[in-house]
Amino acid sequence: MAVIASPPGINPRPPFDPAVLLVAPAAALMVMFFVYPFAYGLLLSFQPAQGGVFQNYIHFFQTGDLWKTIGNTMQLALPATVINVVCALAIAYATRSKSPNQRLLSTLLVVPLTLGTVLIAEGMLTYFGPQGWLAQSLRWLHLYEGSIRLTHNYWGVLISLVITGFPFAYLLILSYITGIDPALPRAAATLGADGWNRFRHIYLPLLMPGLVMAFCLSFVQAFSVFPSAVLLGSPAGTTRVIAIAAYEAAFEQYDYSLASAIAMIMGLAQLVIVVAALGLRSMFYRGPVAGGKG
Amino acid sequence: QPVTLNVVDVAGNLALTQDALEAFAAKNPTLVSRITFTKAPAPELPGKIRAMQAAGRTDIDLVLTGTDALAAGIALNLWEPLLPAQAAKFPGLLDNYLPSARKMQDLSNGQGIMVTYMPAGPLLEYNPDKVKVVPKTPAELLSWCKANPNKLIYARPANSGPGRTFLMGLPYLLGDKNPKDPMAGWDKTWAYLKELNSCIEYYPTGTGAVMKELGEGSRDMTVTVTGWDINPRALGVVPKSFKVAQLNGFTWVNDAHYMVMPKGLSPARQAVVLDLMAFMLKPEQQALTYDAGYFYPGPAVKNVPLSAAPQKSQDVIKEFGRPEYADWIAKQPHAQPLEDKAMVAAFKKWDQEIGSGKAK
Amino acid sequence: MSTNAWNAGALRDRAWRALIWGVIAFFLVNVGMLIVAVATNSVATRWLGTWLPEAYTTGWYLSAWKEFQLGHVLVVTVVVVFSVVFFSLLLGVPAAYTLARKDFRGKKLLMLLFLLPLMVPPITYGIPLATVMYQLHLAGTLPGVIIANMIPALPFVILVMTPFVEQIDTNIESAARVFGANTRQMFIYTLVPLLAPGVLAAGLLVLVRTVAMFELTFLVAGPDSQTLVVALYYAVFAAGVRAGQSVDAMAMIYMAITMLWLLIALRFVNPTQLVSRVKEHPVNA
Amino acid sequence: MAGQQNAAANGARKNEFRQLRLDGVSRQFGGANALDRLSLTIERGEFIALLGPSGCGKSTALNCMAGLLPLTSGSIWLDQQRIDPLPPEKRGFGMVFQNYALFPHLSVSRNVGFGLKMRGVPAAEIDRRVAAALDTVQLQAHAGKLPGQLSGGQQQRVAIARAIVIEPPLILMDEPLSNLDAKLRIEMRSEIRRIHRAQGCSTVYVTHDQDEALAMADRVVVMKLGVVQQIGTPQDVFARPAKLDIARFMGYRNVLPVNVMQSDGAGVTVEGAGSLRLPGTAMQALPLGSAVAAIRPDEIVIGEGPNAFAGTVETAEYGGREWLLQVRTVFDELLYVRSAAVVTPGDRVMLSAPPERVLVYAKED
Amino acid sequence: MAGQQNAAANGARKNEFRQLRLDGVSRQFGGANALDRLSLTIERGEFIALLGPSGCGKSTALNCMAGLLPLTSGSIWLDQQRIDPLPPEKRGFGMVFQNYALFPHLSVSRNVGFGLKMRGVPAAEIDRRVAAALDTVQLQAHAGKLPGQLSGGQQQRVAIARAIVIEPPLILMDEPLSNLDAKLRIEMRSEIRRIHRAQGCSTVYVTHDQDEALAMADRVVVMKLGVVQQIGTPQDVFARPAKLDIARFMGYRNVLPVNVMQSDGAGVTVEGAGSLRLPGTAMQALPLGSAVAAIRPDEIVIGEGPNAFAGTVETAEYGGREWLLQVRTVFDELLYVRSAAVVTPGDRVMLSAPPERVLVYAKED
Ligand SMILES: Nc1ncnc2c1ncn2[C@@H]1O[C@H](COP(=O)(O)OP(=O)(O)OP(=O)(O)O)[C@@H](O)[C@H]1O
Ligand SMILES: Nc1ncnc2c1ncn2[C@@H]1O[C@H](COP(=O)(O)OP(=O)(O)OP(=O)(O)O)[C@@H](O)[C@H]1O
Ligand SMILES: [Mg+2]
Ligand SMILES: [Mg+2]
Repeated sequence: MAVIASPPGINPRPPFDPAVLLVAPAAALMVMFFVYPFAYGLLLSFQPAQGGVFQNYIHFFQTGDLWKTIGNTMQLALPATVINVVCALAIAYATRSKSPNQRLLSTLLVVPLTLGTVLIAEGMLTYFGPQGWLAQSLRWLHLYEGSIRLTHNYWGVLISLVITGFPFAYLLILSYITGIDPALPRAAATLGADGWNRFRHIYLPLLMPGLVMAFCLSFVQAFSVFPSAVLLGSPAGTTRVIAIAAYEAAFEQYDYSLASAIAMIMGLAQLVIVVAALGLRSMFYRGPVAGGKG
Repeated sequence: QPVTLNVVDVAGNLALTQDALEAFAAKNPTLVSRITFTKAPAPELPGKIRAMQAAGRTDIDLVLTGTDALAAGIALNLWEPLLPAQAAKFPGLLDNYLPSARKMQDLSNGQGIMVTYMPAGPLLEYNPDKVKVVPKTPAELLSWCKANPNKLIYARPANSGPGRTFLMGLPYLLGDKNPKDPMAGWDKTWAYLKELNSCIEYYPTGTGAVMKELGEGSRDMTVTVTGWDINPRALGVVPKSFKVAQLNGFTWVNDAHYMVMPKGLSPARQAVVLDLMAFMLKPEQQALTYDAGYFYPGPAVKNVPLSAAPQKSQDVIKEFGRPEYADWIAKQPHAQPLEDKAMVAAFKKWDQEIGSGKAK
Repeated sequence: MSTNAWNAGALRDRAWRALIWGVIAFFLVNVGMLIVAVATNSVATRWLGTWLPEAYTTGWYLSAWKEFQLGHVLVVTVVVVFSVVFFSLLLGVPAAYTLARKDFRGKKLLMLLFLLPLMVPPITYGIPLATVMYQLHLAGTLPGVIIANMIPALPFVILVMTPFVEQIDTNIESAARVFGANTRQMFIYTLVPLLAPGVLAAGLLVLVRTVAMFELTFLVAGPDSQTLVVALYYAVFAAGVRAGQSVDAMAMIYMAITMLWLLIALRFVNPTQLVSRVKEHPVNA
Repeated sequence: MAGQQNAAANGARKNEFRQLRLDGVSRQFGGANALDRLSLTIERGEFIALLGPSGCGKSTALNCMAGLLPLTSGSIWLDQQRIDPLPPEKRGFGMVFQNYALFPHLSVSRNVGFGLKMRGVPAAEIDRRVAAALDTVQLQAHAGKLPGQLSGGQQQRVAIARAIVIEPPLILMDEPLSNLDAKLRIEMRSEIRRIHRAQGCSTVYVTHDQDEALAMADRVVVMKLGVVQQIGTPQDVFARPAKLDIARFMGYRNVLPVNVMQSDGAGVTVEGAGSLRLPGTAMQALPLGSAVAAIRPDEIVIGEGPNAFAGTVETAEYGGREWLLQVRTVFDELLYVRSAAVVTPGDRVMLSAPPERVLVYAKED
Repeated sequence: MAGQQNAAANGARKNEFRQLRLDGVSRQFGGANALDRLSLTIERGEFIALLGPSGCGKSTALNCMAGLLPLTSGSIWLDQQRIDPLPPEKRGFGMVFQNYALFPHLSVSRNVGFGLKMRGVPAAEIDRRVAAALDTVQLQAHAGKLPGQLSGGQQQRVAIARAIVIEPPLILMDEPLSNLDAKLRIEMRSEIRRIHRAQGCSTVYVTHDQDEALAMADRVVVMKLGVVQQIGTPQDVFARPAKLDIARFMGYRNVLPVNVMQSDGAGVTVEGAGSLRLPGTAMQALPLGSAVAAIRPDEIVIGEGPNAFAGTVETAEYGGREWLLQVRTVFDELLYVRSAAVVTPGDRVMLSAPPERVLVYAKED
């Protein structure tokens, strides 16, 4: 360790904090294996099979069944994300406290995470099918005789997004919630805050950074929905999501250039929402959630 | 020095040919030390091969594919030309194919060798308890459908073999201008499909879902192909008692699987692969492709009777097969499926004009 | 009067609670039935619109096992998934720490670098990535598959972990440092235990996503490095006839392997954070 | 809306309570009794101090009163109403937490205004009252900061302001002045007393500072290991600790083994270290024989006098107003003594103690 | 491994340091100076107390020394080595945090053993030393608990044990006894002094308790608003505060406006409230005319004597050893006075103060 001799008053402290290096390995991996392929894809999107540099993009926005996919995807992804995050928040909040069954319950609620889109699709087709258990039970109970249409349409995809997305959001939000020092809601209670106000004024603001992150990740996941949109939706109609368009361009027409362009548009559409959400996040308190000593 | 061959199947063909491929390895230990089998969905494969070839390292030796990936590979220039360059390896190839199958070989543009063949459809499959009067023409089908709304079902053509066979077979049945040109020549077909649309509740995205609904009794009729008729009944998805019918004067829209070789292999490996391909066309190997009726009949070459197939295969086909098929295959004309570009265009048009109409 | 008001409050509370538990029960029952339906179908010989199948068989599992050489595939899957989870946590948690705690030039750009892989679909970069991997002789090998899967997994870990790191009291880090812990030790002895629930959550989610990651795995995998999802997708999307039961059997195997990990992980770490577990007063002694 | 009116109504009713009664309140943690059958009646307007060694259950007692800890057994009554099943927010008590428990995401003024907001007080009035409370704790200049940007003492004052601003009928304070400097502490003490008197509320005040307890409280509750040892006026507790333990805790640092020679009601004469005879006051019924005498360092007088005995100064520590001495005498233990005059180690001094300040207790086992 | 040896080696080297020098150390928070050009040299073995009102920058100073806060300007030197760019873990100091900063996930004993573990001390020795440290702070019984299960005072003692167990060359303590009861506090004080002496380390000790500073420190640093006001021995700072401010902070509660009538070196005679004349001691160069006199309540003597003046007791508060009186005299302000005898409001008393304890300062603006 060299003795640093410099006149007092001037700080030799390097403007560079070595802890920043902790991000280096991750960044290096991304630069090595993501940046080049991504740049390649980006360039490719500007090299259409025919036409000018922006031809792919022009094509996208001029073709009805392409640009409409953005709307279709948003119509699926936003409600699904909101449902997931809101339900996960409510349920995680209700199940946050220590109780004998809390662990069992949280495990049960997380389990659907492991199902996989295929199993969910198969399960929904079987269970919600015209002769599935649900229909049979309803008929047996004389509750409803008609046909249940929960698959091969918008609702099928939405349900499957909820089944996969809810546990995801739940697991995240539950862990975020339990990071909050329980002394704070207790303090709020002594100040007269009832359950709702404690949630509204203590938990919610402190959770906001985590919630926004959970929202972003849920949204990104829902936005790129593909297999269930095909298996459970009507990929020619309302659930023709943008990933299907990209898929068809890449793997049916083998127009990788157009596919890249669609994928770029897809990324951009998500970026708009995600950046907006992250911007919102920076408006909230982010920091330690402890309230004093001890 | 024996090599390890990497075989990729994107068509479900290994069910028919894996035994034969392994037999080759067993018979030629000096050429092949081991064969690895990989199964993959068709659409993604060309991308993978492209990535390999861009890096100059192809490590897939043989691809078993249907017409879709075959055409994609041709368009992307992925396959090694086989004919006429390697014609010497395949003496009398074309003459040896079944007459009805022969034209399917042309689809490969000399870059693939057809290995199995199915005349496919379109056929109607129905529940004999519910359908007493079986439609004989497209018009009767339409009126039956209208009389029994939501009882006819077929899958989105882009995701379903029977669906697309039906789509491609209709222009022949309806006498459209140009059955090979879905955009300009299919006026009657599109009009018919639109009409039919009114009595169909929705289009599942996969034949599996169709067969399930048919099997459990939610629907009474669907369109099918030979393999999808026999095999699901053998598997127990559809009751054995269900029947098939033909529409009068229909034209078979055929289907086939091909063996192709990606570019970029060393000459030594190429030689082995070519030997393997030739081996696969021998009658003993072809007889294995009867299997469980999954690609009925299966063999692409002449003189491979069912009796040459393994006993198990014979038993299944005896129980679930349709004696009438032989007759239909012999009597009805055969046609090739649409070319790849036209097919994609047809799917698109179907999606836009038929499928999206069902959006709720 | 006030008692009435109080009762009204209690009533509202109870109604809300009932609603929540109702939703939970509804969700669990339906998802449970859905799983049971698939499980039943996967062992059914024939199940045609009745309450229960005609007869049962394990044949679908056996044939799927044989057809896809699942023994080997499962080993590969486990190795790949474990490695991806491990390495993305190893690299991701420190990175998240830095992004949450430090301010430095280029941080915004870095954030974008970590956001993009989550948002652009692998279609864009999958093929060029595979090309690079083939050139580096990484494709077709396990390390190649692992690295490819880390492209979306690592940013995911970073984003999930950032709020967790922010929640932790900086004083605790300070204390660790004052008492002689260097950065590595501070991580091992204080941050990681305190972040355990976050690490667990991130790990589980990455696990699930990696098990499901089809495109990148497929593009860079060789014949010996395919994972389960490739087999599953083949079963679902490949041309040709396949019995629903067979697909269901595959889906069940897929679920079983993910769930096994989930249960193991939850067995050892509770998703609730320690702070709250200790400070939450035991309801009754 | 309904909730707010409700709270206000409740608050109004509770403001009129006459007494808070704890009845055998106990709390265990994993089998160990942190609080053992605490029974205590707090009259309206009373200022109660809880005093006791670290870990004796003071905070536990406060938490039980506030409704933050469920009781293991016992009950709490507000006049005729049993309140121990009520959640904290229904009790309407104010509390200063030992560890502050400030809301990290709210500015100082919003932390302080939180309770008022929950009570549905109009914004303008909140502002006014928050400003006044911040004034009281001398934090006007820091109103906009977040708790994380405050010094320890500033945080503690925010916690105080937050509790007093809601003018609760009962205010619970857990060592609210521990992190403040002497000057501020004295100022805050009188502020708290003033507010207590002005609002006519009851206060339960935990402190480890005897001066504070003595100066502020109407009654002092002395606890040890979760059990109440003595309840009395400050003078009582301070001058006449009921047990040797309490005496020790109250600063009777000199505890000497003696023999009771003669007992005459409260007045006893004891003999220590062989021959020394001291008159003292018996705090318990005492048989003749072994006992202990407890004397505070500051009650030992330096200088000649009746009953004086000699000693040698061993150490002398500067203590601001006076010197703290350790003096070797005939007793085995060194005696702690305070001296206003400068004394240096080695000096010989004569010591004596007034009989009423020599407290004699039965010997401990 | 390398890191540990390195740390050990460093530790060994630093153990031999002769002095720690702060040179114009400043720290700003968003423009406001929390610490302003602090220059201070701490000799090996010295016990320094930092004293000052809440929010004056004491904790900031400690954090700067520990390396937890980067300096805005200035430098810190350990003998010849400049250490302010060194990260905290390289400095090897011990610290008791004002807010404890215990590791919530580690049991008490593992909290205490943390520093030793980081230094690569063998497990058996860790156990031994941890047990000894827990003994010192009287927490043996709680060794297995998590910090969240401890009372406030217990947590604070864990923080103390954690800092002393590593036997650092410099130990920084931020109000380490604030949450302890009087008895324990006095015991801990002497433990800390003992350890300080036994290990020969230097200690910087922040406290708000003047008694503590006076009893423990070799030198006291008095701060205000981030600026050092006075550095001196406890006696100096206590008996002769350099400024009126410091005097106020030091408990000179009676600050009276006076006129300097006559000045004779340090001895001055002042006149207050019209006619009253008092001899006093000038703490600064004083012109004749307006000034202020500061007197501690306990240095006002009750009883007749030279310079005595009369007053009426307004309030009397019990303060344990004595009564705290507020007495109305000729001055406008009430005088704070202590009385050992029982006095009741309304009594007339005569007051006087020794001239050397009447400190006269220039008038504040
Ligand atoms: N959650 C808990 N689990 C186990 N023991 C606990 C828990 N909380 C408190 N205790 C124990 O209960 C006893 C009383 O704690 P309490 O906080 O009431 O003490 P206190 O009188 O406030 O002490 P202090 O003056 O140090 O704050 C302590 O010995 C403590 O260790
Ligand atoms: N992060 C911060 N941002 C802004 N101001 C701060 C921050 N930290 C401390 N301060 C301010 O700096 C000043 C000095 O704080 P410091 O903690 O050093 O005080 P202290 O002397 O330790 O006081 P106490 O005795 O109350 O603990 C305070 O006025 C405080 O409000
Ligand atoms: Mg306490
Ligand atoms: Mg401080």
